[in-house]
Amino acid sequence: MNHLIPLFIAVPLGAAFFIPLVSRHVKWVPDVFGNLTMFSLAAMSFYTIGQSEVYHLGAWQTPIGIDLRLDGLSSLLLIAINVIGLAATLYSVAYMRIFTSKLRYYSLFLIMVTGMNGVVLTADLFNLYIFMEMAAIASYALVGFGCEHEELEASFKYLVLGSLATLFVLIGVALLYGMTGSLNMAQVATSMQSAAQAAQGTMAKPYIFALGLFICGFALKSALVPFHAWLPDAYQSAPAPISAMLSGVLTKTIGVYVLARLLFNVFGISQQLLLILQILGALSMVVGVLLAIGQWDMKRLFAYHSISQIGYVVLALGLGTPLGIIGGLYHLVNHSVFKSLLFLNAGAVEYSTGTRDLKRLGGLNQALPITGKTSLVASMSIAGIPPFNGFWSKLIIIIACVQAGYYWLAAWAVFVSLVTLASFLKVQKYAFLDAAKMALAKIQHTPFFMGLSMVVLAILCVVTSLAVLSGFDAPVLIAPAADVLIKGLITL
Amino acid sequence: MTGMSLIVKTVCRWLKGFILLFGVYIVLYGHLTPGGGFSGGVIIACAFILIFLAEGKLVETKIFSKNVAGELDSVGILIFWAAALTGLFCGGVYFKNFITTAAESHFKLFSSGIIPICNIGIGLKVGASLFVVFVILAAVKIVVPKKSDNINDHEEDEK
Amino acid sequence: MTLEYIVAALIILMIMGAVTALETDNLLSSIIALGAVGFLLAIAFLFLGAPDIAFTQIVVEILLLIILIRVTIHRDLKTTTAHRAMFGWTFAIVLIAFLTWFGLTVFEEFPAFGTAVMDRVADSASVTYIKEGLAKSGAGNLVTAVLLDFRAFDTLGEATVLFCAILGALAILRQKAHKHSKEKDQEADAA
Amino acid sequence: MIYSLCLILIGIGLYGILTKRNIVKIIIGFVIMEAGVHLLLILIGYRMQGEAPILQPGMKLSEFITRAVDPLPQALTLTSIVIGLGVLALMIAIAIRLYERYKTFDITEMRRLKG
Repeated sequence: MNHLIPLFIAVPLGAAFFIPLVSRHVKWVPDVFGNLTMFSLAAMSFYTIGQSEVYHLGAWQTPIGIDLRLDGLSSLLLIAINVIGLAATLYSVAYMRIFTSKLRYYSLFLIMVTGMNGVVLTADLFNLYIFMEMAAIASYALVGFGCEHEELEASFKYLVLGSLATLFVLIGVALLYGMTGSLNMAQVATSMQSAAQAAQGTMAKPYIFALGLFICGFALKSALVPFHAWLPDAYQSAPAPISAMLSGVLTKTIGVYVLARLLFNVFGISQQLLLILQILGALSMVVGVLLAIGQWDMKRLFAYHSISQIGYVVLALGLGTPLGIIGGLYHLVNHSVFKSLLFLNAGAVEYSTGTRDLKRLGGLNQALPITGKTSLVASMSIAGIPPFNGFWSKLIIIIACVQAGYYWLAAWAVFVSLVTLASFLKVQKYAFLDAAKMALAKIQHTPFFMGLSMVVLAILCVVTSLAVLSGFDAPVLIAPAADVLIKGLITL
Repeated sequence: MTGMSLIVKTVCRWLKGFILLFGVYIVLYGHLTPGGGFSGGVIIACAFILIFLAEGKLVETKIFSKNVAGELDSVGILIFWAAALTGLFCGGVYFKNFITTAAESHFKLFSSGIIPICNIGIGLKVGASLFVVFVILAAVKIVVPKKSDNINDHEEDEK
Repeated sequence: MTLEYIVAALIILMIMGAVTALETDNLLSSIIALGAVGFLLAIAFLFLGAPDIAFTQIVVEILLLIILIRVTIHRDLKTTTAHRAMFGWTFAIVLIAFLTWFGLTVFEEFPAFGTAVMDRVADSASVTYIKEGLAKSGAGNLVTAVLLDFRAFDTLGEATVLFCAILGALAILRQKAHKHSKEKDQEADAA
Repeated sequence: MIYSLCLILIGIGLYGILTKRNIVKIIIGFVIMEAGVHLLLILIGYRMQGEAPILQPGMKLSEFITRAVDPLPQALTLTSIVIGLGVLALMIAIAIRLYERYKTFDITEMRRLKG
């Protein structure tokens, strides 16, 4: 057995429990421990490439105990989570100096990472619920970490809607257990399929109800459009590295990933489900981007763009074709890189100038060269300018739309992409290019660690664009991940 | 906060030992009778909360301060975590129950492998952490703070 | 058969308690009504052969009531019974009506009450737990055996969630969140 | 019938969460909804004339096997109760802090965030 798999959960948990115990007496522990843990996790995640295995916890056989399942899709998500997490912790070393209680910050951060790793690895429905709740609770507390009016209000809103989503999921899990007598994803999938065959292809109503609850719950978690109310507030109020984590990986892991896993691998995809995904995706794309245009707060603007970009991912997955799935997963990875970079940039701007209001900023290119250049890279990526990763994934999605015969969806995607470009031209113009509105002397320099993590992510923006050169034939990362979804139902 | 009347204090003085003992019994015999680490831990926390409510804040914080409770919280969960990890090293699989049980020792206190150890860890953790929750949520009176210097008792670290 | 009626009566009482808890003006009364719901739930658990859960439910309910009463007792007890904005209100009613209507039809196709998983699925995990739980884990209480041996991973997650929630509550309630106010920072820079 | 009553309990909790203005009432709504979900889980695990899944010394295993209720949903419920308690603790913490800031429990009066 591959003992690396449970370590993805055990290592960050141990660090999270250890940090509050020690760091009352030793002040440097949280920074060093947090970064070391995330670094080792990021290194470990690269060892999972190309492996696929089922790990039986406690050496119990499949229906008795809990299984962890590592396959291409989990491997892709693990790398995204832990690399972005490493960038966020590096950034926090400097950024979190403005807050007190660093030990609780790092402890909660590591528990959030644990929750996401667990969601990605588990093959058990109830275990999935627990890890989802773990990641979510840590993120509620982290959103409210600043304890000001806005933070608390956003945190409460997020907490209420998020807990509602998890309760929906729990009801769904209970119904599935009552019908199939198992919690293992593969067993549930098998017995659902045999039940459907016995009933000439129609699904029994409890399955449909559970499916509806799952879609509602995970759409709430991934903030697709009718369910997006919590997202802008939460992203705007959270500390910058947390906004980066939330937008970069959390909504994708406990929202989009789980939705894709359940729909493709457990329930089995059908035309109606694909249509639901397409509608949710198309709506999110356009509503998010239109709401983003009028915003003047940098983080809030980026938050609305997150809704729009997740719409791209869901739309691409909803096409159901192999090319669409590849495009969707590629865009998911790209988006987590450039969107977390954008949020880190916004945090750096706020750290240095004390404001995020675009009307009050200007001319930051001279004062903050690193932030200016990296944000240019990120803006070009998200707007889809050729050499960067965002262009390639959007291109693949549009080609997939055309290939599948949905011409108007392709046109829709191009339109949204143009509006995104306009919106990011606005950000660049007002924040970085215009004449300076504030005295240069008042602007603080970017600390080393913040600059470092932004440069790393900017380099990743370029590196991920090289994946397109392989033509997605090479059995690394994206092709095996897409295979998992294309193959459909999982078996024992 | 000076606490409640003499009658309440006397009754609590008598009761607290029994409640605590009951909680410990529930934790230790979790694998044989109803209950377990969690419910036993809550009972232990309730015993301390009872003292807290009856005697007032001053007495309580001397016996069992919030910092100590916070550390016990971490220690309890680390016991559970370590039991899981020991399974990886001794039994070869994460969460392996590496202490085997002979059939004749069933229904005894020291049976069923790592389950009592985990129960103790969870009991410790839950007892300590729920006490902390009570202290921070309920005992802190925030009666519209004017200068917010009357509520600094829920911040203990980071000067 | 009689048990079904007893449990149904308990649930109806719980529904009445729940409505009272939500619709009373006085917060203290509504919290007490909530306590009634919790204790009735514990009684229902006892009837349904779940003493472990009943036990935990009672203990948790006591703790929750103490905390809720202490939290609300000195604060605005009179509350507005008015609802939120019209849109949210109608949306909520439509959603709940749809969920309940669909949910009621769902249970027509659901296995009847009292036919457990073990009787329907021969190779389900529960069959193994009941047959070999004692031999495999050594614990007489099979719920504990499932919690701490067969599915101990869940329990580690659960303990972590509690740990995390308490850490979060401590973080939310800390007195001073920012090291310096922003104005001070800027003054220091200017100086 | 019994499942439907359980579902109505969940519906009442949902109604409280979605329509009430007072934060404490929202919290109460959560407790009620969780109670409904836990009851649903336990109901799913019940079997007729069932008894608790706890073996005592001197019990006949063959008889126990035919009568014990399903232990798995009970374990799930226990886990879920603890998680619910954690969420509630966090929720009450935020509620206290919000009260401290706004001097009210009414969420319609908390309007710093727009849009």
